Amino acid sequence: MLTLNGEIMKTKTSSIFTRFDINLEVEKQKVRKVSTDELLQEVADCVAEGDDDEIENIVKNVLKTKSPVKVIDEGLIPGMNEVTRLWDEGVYFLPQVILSSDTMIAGIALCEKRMGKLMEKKGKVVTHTAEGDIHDIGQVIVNALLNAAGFEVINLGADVPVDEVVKACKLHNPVMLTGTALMTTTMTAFPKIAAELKELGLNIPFVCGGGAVSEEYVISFDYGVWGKEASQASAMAEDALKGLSWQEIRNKWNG
Amino acid sequence: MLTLNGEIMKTKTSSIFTRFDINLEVEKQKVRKVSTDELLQEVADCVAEGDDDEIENIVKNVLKTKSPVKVIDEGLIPGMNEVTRLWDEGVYFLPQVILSSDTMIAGIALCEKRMGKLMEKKGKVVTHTAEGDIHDIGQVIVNALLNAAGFEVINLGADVPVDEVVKACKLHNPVMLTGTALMTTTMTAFPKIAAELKELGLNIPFVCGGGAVSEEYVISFDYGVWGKEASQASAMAEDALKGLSWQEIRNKWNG
Amino acid sequence: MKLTSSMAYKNPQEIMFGKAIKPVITKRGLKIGGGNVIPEIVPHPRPGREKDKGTLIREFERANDDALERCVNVGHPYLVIENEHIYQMTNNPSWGGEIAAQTAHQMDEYKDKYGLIAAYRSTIADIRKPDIVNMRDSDQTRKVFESFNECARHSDIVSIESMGGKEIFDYSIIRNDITGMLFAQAILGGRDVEWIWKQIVKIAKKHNCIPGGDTDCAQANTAMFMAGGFLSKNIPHTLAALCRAISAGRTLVAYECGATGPGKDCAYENPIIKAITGIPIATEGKTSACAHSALCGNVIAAVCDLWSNEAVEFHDMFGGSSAAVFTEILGYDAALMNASVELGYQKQFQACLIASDRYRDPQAFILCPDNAWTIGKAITDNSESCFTRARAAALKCGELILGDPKMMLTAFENKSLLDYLKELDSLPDNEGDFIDICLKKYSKVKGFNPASYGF
Amino acid sequence: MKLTSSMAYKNPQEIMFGKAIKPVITKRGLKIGGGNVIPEIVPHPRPGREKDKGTLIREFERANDDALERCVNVGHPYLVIENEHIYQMTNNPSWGGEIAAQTAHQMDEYKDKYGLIAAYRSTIADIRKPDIVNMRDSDQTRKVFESFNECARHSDIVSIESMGGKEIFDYSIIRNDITGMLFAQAILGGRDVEWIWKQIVKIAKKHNCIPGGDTDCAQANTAMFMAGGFLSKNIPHTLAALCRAISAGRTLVAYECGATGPGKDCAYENPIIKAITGIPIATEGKTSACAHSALCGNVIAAVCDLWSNEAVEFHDMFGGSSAAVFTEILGYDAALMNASVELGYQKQFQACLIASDRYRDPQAFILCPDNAWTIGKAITDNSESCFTRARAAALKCGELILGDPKMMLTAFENKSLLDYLKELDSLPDNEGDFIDICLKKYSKVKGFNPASYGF
Ligand code: B12
Ligand code: B12
Repeated sequence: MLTLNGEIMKTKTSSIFTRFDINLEVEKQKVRKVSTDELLQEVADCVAEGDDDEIENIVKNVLKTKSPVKVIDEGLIPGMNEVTRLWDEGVYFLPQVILSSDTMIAGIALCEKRMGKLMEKKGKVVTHTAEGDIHDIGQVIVNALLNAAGFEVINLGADVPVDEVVKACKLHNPVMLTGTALMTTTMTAFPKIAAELKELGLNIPFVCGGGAVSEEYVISFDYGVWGKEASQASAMAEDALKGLSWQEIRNKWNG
Repeated sequence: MLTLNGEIMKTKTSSIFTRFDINLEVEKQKVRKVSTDELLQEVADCVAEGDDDEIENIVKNVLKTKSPVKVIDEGLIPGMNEVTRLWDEGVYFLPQVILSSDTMIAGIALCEKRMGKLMEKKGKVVTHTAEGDIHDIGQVIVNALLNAAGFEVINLGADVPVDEVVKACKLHNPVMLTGTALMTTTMTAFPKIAAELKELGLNIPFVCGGGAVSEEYVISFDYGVWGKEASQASAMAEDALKGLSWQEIRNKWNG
Repeated sequence: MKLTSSMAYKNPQEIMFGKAIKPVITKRGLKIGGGNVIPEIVPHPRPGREKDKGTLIREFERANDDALERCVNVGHPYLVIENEHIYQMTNNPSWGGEIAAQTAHQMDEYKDKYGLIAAYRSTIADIRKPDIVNMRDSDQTRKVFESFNECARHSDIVSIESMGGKEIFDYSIIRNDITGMLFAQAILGGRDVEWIWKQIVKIAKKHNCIPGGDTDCAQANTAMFMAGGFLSKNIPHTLAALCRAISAGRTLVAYECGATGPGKDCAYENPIIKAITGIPIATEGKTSACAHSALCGNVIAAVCDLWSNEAVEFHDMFGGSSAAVFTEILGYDAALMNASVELGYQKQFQACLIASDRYRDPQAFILCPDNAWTIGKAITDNSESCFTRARAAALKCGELILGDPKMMLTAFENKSLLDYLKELDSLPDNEGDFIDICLKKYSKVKGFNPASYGF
Repeated sequence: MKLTSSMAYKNPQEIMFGKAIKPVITKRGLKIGGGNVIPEIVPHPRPGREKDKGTLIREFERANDDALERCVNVGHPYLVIENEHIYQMTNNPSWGGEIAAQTAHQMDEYKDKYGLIAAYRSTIADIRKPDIVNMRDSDQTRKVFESFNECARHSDIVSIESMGGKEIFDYSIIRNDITGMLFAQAILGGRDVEWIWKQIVKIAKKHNCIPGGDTDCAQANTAMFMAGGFLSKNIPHTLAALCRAISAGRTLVAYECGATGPGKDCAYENPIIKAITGIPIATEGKTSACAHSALCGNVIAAVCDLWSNEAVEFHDMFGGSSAAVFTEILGYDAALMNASVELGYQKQFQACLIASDRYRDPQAFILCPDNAWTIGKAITDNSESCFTRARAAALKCGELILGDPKMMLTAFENKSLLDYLKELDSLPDNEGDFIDICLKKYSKVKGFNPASYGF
């Protein structure tokens, strides 16, 4: 009997494949300093490291000498911004962003407790995964990134009927609505939602994404904007916040 | 150096492929007798054999004793019908149909000369290949089969501009229009043609076929009927002749 | 349930495509794993066809007919068709049943008319979403079993992509939390697979249908998909590789409950499963690029018995419908492998499949037959519990990756892998202790309901 | 023009995929025929994108970018992209030129950023439809050459699927008239190829672009397509096989005029061409099922240098755009062949490709390297005229088919073949005599204009 493994292991591979990732690895960049204040910098560093065990002690400590608003604005959020920057530049991987976001949120919760009221969020975004569809990890990522960017996420979860999505939009009047679908037989809910929103005069950019969802499909109905990557969700929400219409957002991101 | 061909030739192939065609070969069926008259049967046999060299002598001979109408109706056409039957049943191949059709047409021409007028055709069909498209062999086959079935074919050829197709329909008012396209970037002419016909109130079934043309595409515009096989063209034309509307023809052949 | 403690194959060199130690035979006499690789085509309905039963049935009628017809036209002798239920089919169990009946009828006709030998697999959709319903007691649960009943009557094979553990897995994977992933896959997934497959096997046997098997699609393929290509920065590829090794123990449970294979195509852990059990497996690789990109396009064929496209949406292509087109391609892929068997060059051919991808990516590396076997061995050598075998698989997987200098890793991938291994090492040795820790640690994860798993 | 009278390969065993006696090197240093098989992806625009220059350019930008990106994502090291001009691109020569410039720019970027080595082939549409225009003197003719000029500036390779002889061919094939087919392919086609390629080679050289080659798509592929699968009753498969053998002499003229390869993918006669000339060739087979079905899906890869999908309409699939999906598949096909080369198993691998299809169909049989070489030898041994070599090729082809008892034929196929051979045998021996007969015989065929061919 032949035993070939030795030969395979000795094979030259350059004609077979190229490990483009090895050449691509981005020079290890560091988190930049965000504050001259040592304590605030410690907060930011803790967020950047995504250490949600440690954050409680650190924030409690800094709140002894600083106002909660200052801790949020000059420690927690700038720390998170650094993480987002490094993710955008291809240095960080997704879990680093999520863990930092968890950490930031834990820190903010402590500050809010101290303030006795909730921090003001940038704006509301309603997110959902289409009726009949249980592929929601894309939505989970979108939620996390929107949270990280300071939006209030109204998370309707997966397998959400058309009516419920519309109802939530009526109730919350969000700056943006998102939908995730990974099946071509579930994404058909999106145009129905868009049509009902239109009937109600709820002019909300409706960003649709997920494996099965193509640009061509999404731009075939009003309000629809196609989202390719989860990372686009927060930038699109920023655009919506600035008052860009769905047509403007579509023109900017699609085509 | 290895020489492997010997081994390949000795290989068992049943796990690799099955020659389904060998099992499928249809029992050699014969052309049936169509006339008790020996001379007319000779005409029919000549058509069935597709011998367009011989037909002249045979027809000239039979015309000595029979009327040209009789030769057409009881010799040439029944002979052709036999060929069509055998083709429908999977016994004959396409060239046999074409050669028989050529032969029948040559015979009819001789009869027409004798009658001093043209034989009355079943009805007109306008055929064309789409603007910008030079893939016209599908159309060539359609033409031949329509001829064989006794229709008058107005053959506009290949690469025909939309306007010319519409003009021809206005002029001839055919029972049916056909279009062939093999490129997705040329079949876009079809809905334009259909729209212009509609504007002119020319309610003509428009059978579209050819490699690139999908059923889904054709039934997306009014008048459109999808033609899968060239052999369907004549049966569809018969339907149109009987007065079936494009909707009825579509319902019968598509879906 | 007793966990498997020995290997069906005594060494990796014996594992070959087309041949399994325990072949299965379908209703129309198709022998899977009996010496030949057989194409398995999976067509998927177009958007909108789910609208009602009529349009959906018609869609599958066409797609399945196109596939069968193409086989006759180009001479492919054998075919398996898989229809993966869409939500609506399982949610209305009679739909799936009627489609199965229709397909069985089509296959009978092609057999009578042309002699084509085909078989049909129904894959029921697992509509029990763990964070929404109780996995063991809900309307969805009942519909899933009803669907198995309806389909097993007519199908040759039934399968499912079960969902147990997904709620914890999704939470963990985006947090780089290998402990959570292990808990989700081995403990929650393992228990759910056991619970559901004991019942599926009964239903299948009742109808003389083959209980095909499961897949850790819900978890390991999510990881693979997120790991993505060389440009993706979602999760490290080394994490996806560990996740795959872990998944084998979970998928194995179905066979321990009586499933006989052929394993589901999207279970990339199947080479490990075949090494352990000797059952025939379906795999998918380059020709499933229509469904998703992968870094093991060739090597994953090295020990397959069925060769699949995962899924292609039904639509027209220049060369015919996508169902026909992919049937043709898969059939030629299979013909090539079968030709190598006939010529006696299957070892050389397999070597080519392996050399194509062995060092392309760690996920491909660990699925090479030798490594898959070694991971299988770690699983059977640590059969005290689902936890111990999953951890052993992951540790062995990491060890293999780090142990071969030709398996290049980026610095980040390398560091991540070392971190995961350290974390795995630090876990308790006993399943009970591990479960206690995890039940506590993940108790607050939204939608996690321990009762779904009998806790 | 002197016709080729010797074989580049001294025996068929030496012909191997990935390697050609006369490799060519593209602008970015890609060596074709230098040892590796390289994927060649051909995306095609969606309906409607031909509407104006802007939408069409954007369509190709996306499709070509998707193909390049997928290579980086899965690690395929080399890629050729072919864009076949649609009518509108050649009819507006600047469109094709701009698309070529855009693609060259994209390829430069991928090279700089990732090190991916890619090359671009422009295939000009032959819009000179013989029954409509004078092939040598019409606006269409001028636009074709203008397009070559515009594209050669930016492309690595230029090609065309030339149309000479099509009017007679179409008339003849549906009448079972092998004499007319021979006249159309060898005499009319041969003369047109000579006339057009002398000029193309000049244009290409001026721009430092590679004059790739031609294909008898217009005739031999029409025949193959009409022959269809085992259920088709249009024309006998043996006729399509003869037509293929005849086509080799026609396509060869391009190389005799200075084209250097890589030959066009859809020229299934290319294995014969490679045997004769030693130039690298593109072929397409199973992975071009997206464009059309074929009965030689594997064997046609046996001696390829580029491996193509023929054409796939750009659209979204679950796994990405069709351009990305088919790039991934082709790349894995190529990786597998290249792995066999690295392992030293290329002969065994080739044997598998051959055994897959050798007896599947006569069209596949005659393209096996041994038979292709033998037909090539008949061509070079009968180099007195385009007619003599074409007839010799057809006769040899028939002899081979009848000579191997494992090559099964239906009774009808067999009888048809015998009839064709008898007819070919009965033709005069001298090209001049043959031409005289044919000019007379076909003078009344609608649209036949002898002046188009210099008669
Ligand atoms: C993992 C997986 C599963 C898991 C799901 C686990 C989970 N955690 O969600 C399980 C096993 C449960 C599963 C089940 C099924 N699946 Co599934 N599955 C997959 C797979 C392999 C990967 C999906 C995934 O997790 N991707 C990773 C995430 C991160 O990607 P994503 O969601 O697309 O999100 C990215 C972007 O799209 C974007 N995005 C997403 N949403 C949004 C929103 C906004 C606003 C923005 C800006 C961006 C954005 O951001 C993300 C990345 O940046 C795909 C393959 C494929 N090609 O997609 C099949 C796939 C989606 N599944 C498929 C099918 C058919 C099924 C089943 C019906 C099969 C069955 N019969 O069992 C069942 C569904 C049953 C049901 N209840 O309906 C088909 C769908 C076919 C179709 N398109 O219609 C696919 C394509 C596979 C195939 N067969 O080809 N599946
Ligand atoms: C042969 C061929 C050619 C020949 C054409 C010769 C000829 N005699 O027509 C030549 C070489 C000239 C050619 C050129 C080109 N071609 Co071309 N060609 C083909 C090929 C291989 C076969 C087509 C064929 O002859 N089929 C046989 C006939 C009998 O089939 P058919 O026409 O479909 O007809 C059948 C049915 O559709 C039906 N039918 C047809 N019409 C009708 C009408 C009615 C009423 C009914 C009922 C039925 C019906 O009946 C017939 C059988 O029963 C196809 C491959 C394919 N997949 O189609 C590519 C193909 C059509 N060509 C293609 C392309 C791109 C081109 C070029 C643009 C390439 C280039 N850049 O050079 C040029 C066109 C240049 C130009 N001027 O525009 C593409 C088209 C892509 C697309 N769909 O958009 C295809 C699909 C190949 C590919 N690349 O994938 N081509």
